[in-house]
Amino acid sequence: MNNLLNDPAILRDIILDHYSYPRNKGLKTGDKYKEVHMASESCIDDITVQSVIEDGVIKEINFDGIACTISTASTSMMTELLIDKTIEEAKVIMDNYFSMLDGQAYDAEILEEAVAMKNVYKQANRIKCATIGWNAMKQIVLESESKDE
Amino acid sequence: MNNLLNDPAILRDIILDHYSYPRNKGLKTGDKYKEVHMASESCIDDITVQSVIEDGVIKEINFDGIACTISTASTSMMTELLIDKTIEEAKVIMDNYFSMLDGQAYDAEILEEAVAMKNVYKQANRIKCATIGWNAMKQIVLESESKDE
Amino acid sequence: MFDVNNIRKDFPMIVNNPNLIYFDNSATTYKPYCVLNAVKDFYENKTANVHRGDYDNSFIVSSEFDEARNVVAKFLNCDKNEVVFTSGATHSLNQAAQYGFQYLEKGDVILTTLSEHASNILPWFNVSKKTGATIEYIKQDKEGIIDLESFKKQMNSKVKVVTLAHVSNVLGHINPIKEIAKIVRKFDCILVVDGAQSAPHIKVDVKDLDVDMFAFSSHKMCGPDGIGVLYGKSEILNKLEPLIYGGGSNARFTSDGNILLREIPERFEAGTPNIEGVLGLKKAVEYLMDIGMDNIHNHEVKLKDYMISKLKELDNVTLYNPSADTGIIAFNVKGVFSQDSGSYLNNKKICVRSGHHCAKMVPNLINENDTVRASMYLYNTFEEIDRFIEALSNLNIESALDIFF
Amino acid sequence: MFDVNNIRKDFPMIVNNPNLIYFDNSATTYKPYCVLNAVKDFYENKTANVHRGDYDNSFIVSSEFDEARNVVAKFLNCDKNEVVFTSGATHSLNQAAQYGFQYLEKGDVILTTLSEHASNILPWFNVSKKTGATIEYIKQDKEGIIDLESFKKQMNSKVKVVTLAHVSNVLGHINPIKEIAKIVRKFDCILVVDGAQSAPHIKVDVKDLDVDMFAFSSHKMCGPDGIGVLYGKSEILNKLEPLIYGGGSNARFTSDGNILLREIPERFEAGTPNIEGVLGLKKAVEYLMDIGMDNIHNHEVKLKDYMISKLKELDNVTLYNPSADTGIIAFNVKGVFSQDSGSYLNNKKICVRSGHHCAKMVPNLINENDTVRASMYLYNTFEEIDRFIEALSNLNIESALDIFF
Ligand SMILES: Cc1ncc(COP(=O)(O)O)c(C=O)c1O
Ligand SMILES: Cc1ncc(COP(=O)(O)O)c(C=O)c1O
Repeated sequence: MNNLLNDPAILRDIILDHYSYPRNKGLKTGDKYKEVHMASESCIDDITVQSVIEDGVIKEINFDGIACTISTASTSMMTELLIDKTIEEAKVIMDNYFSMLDGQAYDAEILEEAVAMKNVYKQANRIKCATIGWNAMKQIVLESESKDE
Repeated sequence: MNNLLNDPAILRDIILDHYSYPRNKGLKTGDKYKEVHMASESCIDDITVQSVIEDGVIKEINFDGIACTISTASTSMMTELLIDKTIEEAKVIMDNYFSMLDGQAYDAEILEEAVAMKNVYKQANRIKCATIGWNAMKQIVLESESKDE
Repeated sequence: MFDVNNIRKDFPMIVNNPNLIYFDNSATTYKPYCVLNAVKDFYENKTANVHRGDYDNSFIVSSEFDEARNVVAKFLNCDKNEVVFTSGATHSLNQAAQYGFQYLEKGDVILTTLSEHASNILPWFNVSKKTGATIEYIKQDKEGIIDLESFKKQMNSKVKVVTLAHVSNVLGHINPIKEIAKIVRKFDCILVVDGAQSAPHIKVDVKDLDVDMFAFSSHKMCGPDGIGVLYGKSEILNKLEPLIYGGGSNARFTSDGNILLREIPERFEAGTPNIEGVLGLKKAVEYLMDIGMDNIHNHEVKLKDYMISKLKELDNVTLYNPSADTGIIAFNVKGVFSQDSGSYLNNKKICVRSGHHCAKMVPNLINENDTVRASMYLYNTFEEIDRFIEALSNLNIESALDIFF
Repeated sequence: MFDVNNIRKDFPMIVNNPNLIYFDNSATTYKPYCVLNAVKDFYENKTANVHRGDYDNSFIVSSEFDEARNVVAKFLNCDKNEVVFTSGATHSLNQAAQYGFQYLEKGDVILTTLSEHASNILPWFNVSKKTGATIEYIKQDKEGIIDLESFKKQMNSKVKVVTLAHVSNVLGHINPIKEIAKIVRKFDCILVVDGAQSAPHIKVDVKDLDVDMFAFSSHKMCGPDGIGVLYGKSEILNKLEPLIYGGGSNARFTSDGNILLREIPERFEAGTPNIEGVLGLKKAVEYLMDIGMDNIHNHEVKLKDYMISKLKELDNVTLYNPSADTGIIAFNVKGVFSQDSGSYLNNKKICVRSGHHCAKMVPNLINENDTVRASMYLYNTFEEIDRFIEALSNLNIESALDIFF
């Protein structure tokens, strides 16, 4: 594992960077987009994620909404990590991410910058924030699969 | 005070007698009757009392309904005691009766047989039974007065 | 092993009043220490509101609240999102009747029984009044037992709602809900069951029974007051309108009057819930499940059989439901008004209920306006029944007056 | 003499967690020992149902239940029969809105505010949807303050209901209810007041205010969960239909669908009430009245003035209601999302709430989607405010992330 990703100062900077300059923010219009809206009462976050999946590959992910640092940053990281991955690859990454947020073992390598979220599981009330965007994307992936069958 | 009315066995007989052979039971029809229906959730009793009051004198009282020993007997006693009394006399009797049921001082003489109810105040949950018919009559008397004004 | 002496040690009311015989368990039940402790813990260590996790106590309480829903779902064998917390069976049943306001119209029929509790009949009277649907009654014998054959004949395409108690609170029979459901399923009709007297006493599996909605109260099953449950199949809940609107039940609303409701079951739970009630109910359900619903029912059946056999030996007693399936016994002492019997027993430190027990149409069945009801629960004993029978054997119109002298 | 140190000793949550700062009192409040003891006493010494006196405990509990109504009537300065026990403010407000279903029609207007809590706006949205009456909003400035002159202009004969919070749970102003009532009285219109945030904190005299209905919750005023009150003028209650039907609210019913309801207030209290809740609320009200509502309000105003003056000194804080009348303060830390502020404060053992606080139209006023809310009560101290300010002064987007490292 990249040693830099063990340094709290760097991890904090990564979160701040994604929060201040979220990647793939802003929704687009078009029939090709599959969209999931996540709003939970137990946090204020209200996030919409949209994606284009073609031939088993995630071509595009965008998101928008009102959210805290952790939701915004984690969703932004998710978009960067999963774009251009195959569904199979994406599912492995998602599994590892959810394991990390669950306080379980995970492969730090493949989560790349998203390991910045590794301590969130200790703040039980914020786990939802760190997973809201990921859950939206998971739903889109699962729906795309069930349609393919 | 009549000594007989201090003897528990006699008082018990009086109650049983009024319960088994209630006086003035059965309602009559006619415009001249003023009627009050008493039904309370806190006992099962459901009693209707009707009366004719003319020139300040209680000419007639009847009652009917489904009720326990205490309600039936006390109402029956009430009818016997108050018929042919003036409103002023009736009010004095009623005041004394309610005092007795309240555990307060009362004039046993004028309550006659109704002193059989003297211990009911010790069974707090049965005070309602011993006063339901009396309260109905009190209401009729009060209404007759307010109309006279 | 079911050991009533151990069970009695779990209840502060019994520990503090070992000689008081409590036979009014259909009205409400005693609560064990574990339930009191759950409530106490909420007051002393984690008072907070739910649905938000802004700080630790709020998060902890929200998680336990959630967990309570899981526990109730397990108790009923249903999905977590099919468990709606309400303020009690009455509230649950009114929420269920909301279905009638939405989907019933003139010409439709609501089929119910004459032995229903007010809480499961008045909401439907109201539906009838406002929609024009009519109420009809399932045939019952004079003990309140339902005749399935004639029920089958009463069913037709006009019947849109069948609603009845799982166990009547006066007559104590277990109605054949599963068989009724099978008949109902042949029609476009829903089955609503008032479980106020069953959930505390017998194993209830809503999937196996195949009911559409099922209601009960915590306070009748060792839990706190002011909390109850409405189970609803998710298909039904998804098309049911909330009875109460407010905070916590909506995801969004805008000044032009648009409301986006939350998913089921939260959309039915507007306002701050009875959190201590939910945490207490969770403990109560765990307590009952630990002992085992079948063990509880077995114990009650033994008590009931014993009580009935003893009552039958008394010449001065009229028994209205000798074939009762549960620990609910309705009787009168000949010549003694029910309330006088109640007072007499009270003076012998025996708590029973007299009257119509909120089931004011039962007189149509048993031909008696009011009764004395003795209703038992897991902590009652054979010795208590002996004392009760002894007291009754001496009760007559004269001794009923003893308390006044 | 009001002595906050003595008061703190009355609350188990404070005794057990003296360093935990609880500033979420608008959501729910701590409960004093005396309330817990009332509940405990019910569990341990007199568990029984109410409304019947068949045996001693039932009679005792019924009498105390009755007495609780007297205590609440004294608290509000109204008649005993004008006090309806409900499961909470949300239930009370839905019961109040029943008036709308009965008496409003297309063309009528319901006048309310943009700062209402969901529980006082969604029931009226529902009335509007079903009756065709329209909702209009009373003019407020950006702090939520009502302009009486423009309110006067908005009133006309079409307005049939004016409904608003006595104190907003986000913006903390005391609305001029008495003045509003005077204006409303000139029309054939009722005034419904959501007292969830006023009854716990200031003296409320419903006669003096001249409101038609007034709602509040026990849990926000040191009492148990799952219990609340709807005050209604007897003339109004007498023509209001119950929201919930069932046992205890009717005197008679017959199989042909006839119901004879009990008198007010019992007709609104179908089902077994939250008895332990009522007994606990009684104690809570007595506790607050003993201390004195004016003393409580004075203490909170001093705390609020102090907190506002300190917040104004912080460059990194935006304050939304500097002119608040009560201990409810809405703010944000610049550049920090409200929920991040909440978590940061939680890690400093300070409980606040972030979000829209169930008042989802407030953004229309303050132009901010969500806020941090600190809300105080009689047991909060100046030292707690100092610790709160100290924590806030170090809060920024970077330190907000400390909790994750
Ligand atoms: C102003 C206001 N109204 C109504 C309510 C609803 O109260 P409850 O949730 O206790 O029913 C609240 C509290 O959440 C409130 O702050
Ligand atoms: C059969 C039945 N249904 C409904 C109810 C109403 O329950 P609750 O009063 O707890 O709302 C009761 C109890 O009174 C009951 O016995």
